[in-house]
Amino acid sequence: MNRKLKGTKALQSSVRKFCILFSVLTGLVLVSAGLSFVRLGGFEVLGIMLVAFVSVGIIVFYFMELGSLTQVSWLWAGAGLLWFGILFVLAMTDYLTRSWVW
Amino acid sequence: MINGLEVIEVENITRRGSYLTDTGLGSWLFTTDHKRIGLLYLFTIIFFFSIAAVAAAAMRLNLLTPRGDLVQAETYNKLFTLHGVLMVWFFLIPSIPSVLGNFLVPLMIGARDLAFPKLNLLSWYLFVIGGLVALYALLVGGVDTGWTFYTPYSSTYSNTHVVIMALGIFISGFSSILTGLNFIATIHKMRAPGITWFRLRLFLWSLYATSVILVLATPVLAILLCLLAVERVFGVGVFNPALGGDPLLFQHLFWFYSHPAVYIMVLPGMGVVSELVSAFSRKRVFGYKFVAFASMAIALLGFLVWGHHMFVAGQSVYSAATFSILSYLVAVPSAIKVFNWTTTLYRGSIRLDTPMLYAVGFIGLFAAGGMTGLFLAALGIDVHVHDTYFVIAHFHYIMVGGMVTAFMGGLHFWWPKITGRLYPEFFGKLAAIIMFIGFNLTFFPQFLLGYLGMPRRYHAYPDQFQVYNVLSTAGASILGVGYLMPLIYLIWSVKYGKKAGPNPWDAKGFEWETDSPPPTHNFEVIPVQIEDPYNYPPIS
Amino acid sequence: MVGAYIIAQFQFGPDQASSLAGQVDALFLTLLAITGTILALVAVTILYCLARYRRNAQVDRTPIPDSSLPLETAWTVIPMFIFLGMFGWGATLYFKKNQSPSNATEIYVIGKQWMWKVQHLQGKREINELHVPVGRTIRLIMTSQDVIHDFFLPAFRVKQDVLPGTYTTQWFAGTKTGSFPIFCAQYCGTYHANMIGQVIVQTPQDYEEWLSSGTTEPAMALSGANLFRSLGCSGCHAVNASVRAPLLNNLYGSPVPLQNGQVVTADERYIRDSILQPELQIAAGYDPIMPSFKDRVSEEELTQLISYIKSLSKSTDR
Amino acid sequence: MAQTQTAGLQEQFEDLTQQRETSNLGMWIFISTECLFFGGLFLAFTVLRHAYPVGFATAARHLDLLSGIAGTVALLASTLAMSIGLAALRNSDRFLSFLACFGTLACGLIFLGLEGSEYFRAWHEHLVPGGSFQFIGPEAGHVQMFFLLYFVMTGFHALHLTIGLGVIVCMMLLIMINRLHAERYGPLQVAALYWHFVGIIWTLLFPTLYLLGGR
Repeated sequence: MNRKLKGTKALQSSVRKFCILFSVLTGLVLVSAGLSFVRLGGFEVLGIMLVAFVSVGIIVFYFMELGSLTQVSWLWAGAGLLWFGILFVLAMTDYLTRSWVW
Repeated sequence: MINGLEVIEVENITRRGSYLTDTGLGSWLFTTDHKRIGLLYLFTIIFFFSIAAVAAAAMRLNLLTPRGDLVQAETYNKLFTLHGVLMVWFFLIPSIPSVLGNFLVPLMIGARDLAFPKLNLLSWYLFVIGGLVALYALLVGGVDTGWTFYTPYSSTYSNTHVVIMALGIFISGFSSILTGLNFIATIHKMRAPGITWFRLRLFLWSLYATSVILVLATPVLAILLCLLAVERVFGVGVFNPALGGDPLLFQHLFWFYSHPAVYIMVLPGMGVVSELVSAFSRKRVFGYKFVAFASMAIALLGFLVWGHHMFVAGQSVYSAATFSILSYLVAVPSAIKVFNWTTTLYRGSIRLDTPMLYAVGFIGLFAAGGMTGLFLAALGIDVHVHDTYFVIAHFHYIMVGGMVTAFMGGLHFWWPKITGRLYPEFFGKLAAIIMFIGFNLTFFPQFLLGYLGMPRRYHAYPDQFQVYNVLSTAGASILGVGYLMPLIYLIWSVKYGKKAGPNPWDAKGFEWETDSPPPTHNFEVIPVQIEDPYNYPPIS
Repeated sequence: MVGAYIIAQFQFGPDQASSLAGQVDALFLTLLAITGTILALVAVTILYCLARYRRNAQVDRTPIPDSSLPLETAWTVIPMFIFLGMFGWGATLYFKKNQSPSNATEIYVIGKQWMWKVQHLQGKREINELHVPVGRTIRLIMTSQDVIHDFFLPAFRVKQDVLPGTYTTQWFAGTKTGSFPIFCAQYCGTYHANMIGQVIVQTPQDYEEWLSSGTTEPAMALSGANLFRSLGCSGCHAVNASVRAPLLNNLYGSPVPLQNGQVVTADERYIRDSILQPELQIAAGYDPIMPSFKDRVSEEELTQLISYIKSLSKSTDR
Repeated sequence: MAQTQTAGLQEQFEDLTQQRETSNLGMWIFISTECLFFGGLFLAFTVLRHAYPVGFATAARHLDLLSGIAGTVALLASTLAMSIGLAALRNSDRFLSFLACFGTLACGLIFLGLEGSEYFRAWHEHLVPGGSFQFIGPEAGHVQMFFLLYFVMTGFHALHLTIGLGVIVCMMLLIMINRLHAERYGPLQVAALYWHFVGIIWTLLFPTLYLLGGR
């Protein structure tokens, strides 16, 4: 009985945590939508993507529980990101330097 | 005395039964036993290899004469596409990982099966379905784009069945991904007690590295093929300049997959060779950690070099220089491996059995292939030899001279474990030597052809190139004999070969401690690794 | 006799017919020497070990260490430096290949399934042949009408993919007269193998003679000027035109400020894009009113227009 | 075979913890695969957006921002419900877990509904690439390219979501017949990982498609 009560308490606190995070994420969506209405000479694009990455970070760390996971899962979560970066950076290197003249 | 032991052993096997005991068709088609799935893969890839080899033979015969008298240009183009697609996706990529890997990974780490046995069966089915779809594309008329599917030719101009072929590759891609995923999870989570990362067999290191590539590169190919199909079917797309698209985007995405894919096609071979060199010299592989880390380094660096396929494609000069220097970096770990294998032989106790012959052949041919890779990574030279027979010769040295040789070596090494029977040693050695000679005669002249300037994918060619083409075709016929021989004597050995016993090579490793063929759940008791996996007793 | 004939069949390298060819071959032979030596060393070591340390031989087998950091470092670092050298040398040649000298004679090349169409500035056209004078630097401005091709000149050690929808360029300077093959090196469809031709390198006199022989067409710039009028371009891009559009005098090679703040150099690619997709790069201070001429001009006509616009620029060396 | 069999333990594993950790890792590996799958699409989008910024911005303004925001919030809510479902199951509250899974399902369906109405509107306005595409303006070709990528990207996302919905229905059934409980929550954990990943993709897709060009 006692164990069950403890379980309920733990559950209540996680539900509360998730609800708070949900409101934060919803707020971030509105912030990025708001950013799309301003003109900051390209920096709004940066801001929008930054907000998106923060949201992704929150989902990964708290909802997907990466914070409490084994090292191996970290490794593979990181691998996905790293390789995504490789694809992006090396391919864009080509596009961004194609018109350079030496 | 020894005979008596053998009899007891045999009786034990008969009593306990092996994974091969149950012979019903259903028991094979619905098996989740990794060893049976490995064999299913073996049969399947031999089937695809045969078709692709026939295509290669037809091409080589056609190139005997400068005008290409055997087949028409259209047919020739379909032949090399078929050869490329089947060899790459339906033979080389699944060869060592899916056949030997499936069979050996749980045995080597002392597990009863892979982490996800049902997924493993599913990936075989996906592979077969993908292969059948690709063959369907062949039956309804074939595809003539080359295995590289460059746009806008493939997306707009070709009149052949590109979408069906792409679908076949797409489906089999998921088979690759699931296999890779399975191996990674297994190696991480299912190691027997005592197997630390530095007591892991080098074959497993190389398979882990391979799986990294399978998992992280293949999805890009999948999405690329989807976009290609959309462009082709709906006439709107992102690759054809006439539609506002960018053909170089296709090449970037394609080679992001396909360059690492060539490491899928050679890393497992390196793993097999590490095992063979160690077992037949009765020594630990020299520089174990360096060989292991070299595998991982290749898996990572292999992703950073794809642009060296595009030096003359119109990409930025700076990008080309970056990719060139990174390409040289990826050559370093390969060189490390070659030097370490060579040093392993020093002061060993070497037996030149069939698998070892293949291993030695691998080191030589792979080194030659790797060295010519250095020419291709040099920007100034690549401009001249790009898209010529030099490239063809280079990657066949790696793919055929390397991977196929290693596959044959591995197959011969573990054949007694797989079937419980020994093959005739004399024919084994003979076939290995014939293959080595045939291979070099086929592909060495192609280096010269390439430097002379003969472009690849030519159905006919100017007269001056004929002499090397004749040599190459002659070599191919010898190579063909080399491939047919094992097919015959290995099948023969299943019924008539000598009983092998658990450890015919007197080699180290968990797989040699269980019966040949192994029982369904591999081990009666999960073994414990108490020492280095290659701890051969010192030789007096 | 027969022996000599057979040996004559074997060629160990293509003709060296350009200023770049010797340099590429030098690098190739150097790499061959280095890699050949390494390969031979590995092979000899392996064979020596196989022979000496065979299973039943009575030899010294005192165990050596399992690993040796100095050794591993040596064969990691030394190849790395050799490789860096190879990279540097190769990259130098590549940069040279991709930077055409400024005094080059320009020739336009259009690839299509399955032929090469060439037009000289003087107006002369040819198919699957390319006449050039010996010693002069030639800059090829190339595009494709359909799929990707590749203009490959083995005797000159250069090749470059020819892409639809844009221009790629390459240059060479022939060092001896004669005819040398052109191959298409990028698979382009059924008759890919038939897309071959000849570069005919002539003495300057022969070349001039050839240029003026046969049917003569107006110079490319002149054809372009006619097109410029007949397409109505001159209605806007003229000094006293009713519509305000950029003047094209001295445009080629000069920096163009764009509406979005970027500055681009007006090269062939820019002019091409401005004709076909004028909305993409609007010159600063002008309205985006120019219609697209996509589907209204062929690739040949485009090259003529570009040639005309370039002729309006004094900086172009004609 | 004399070993005591734990319910739901597969023969290749030693215990349920190993089994759960392994399938968890398997899902993470799968997610990294998916990263690269969508990564290819994001790269294609970035390259083409870089080439045609004006056309892409014009096209993006034809998407309904409010509907996009509503969909995003619905998907975030489903993520929330999924996490509550998992936490509830771990703490032996099967009823709440079932309810939360149902909530996930409902929010997922709402998202699909909103996306469907976006698709319908695009079709109505002749913005679906192909024969029926109509757009007046100099950037028509690039607008079409944007919508092609829009449909491919959101289409693949919707496909993943639909598969996820199927998985959640299975999970609900398993919870109902007591095959999932506080000792054996591994499958739901894996399903939750997948679901969150689908949410992540949308978290990136929404700004990329709807917001980047400015409104």
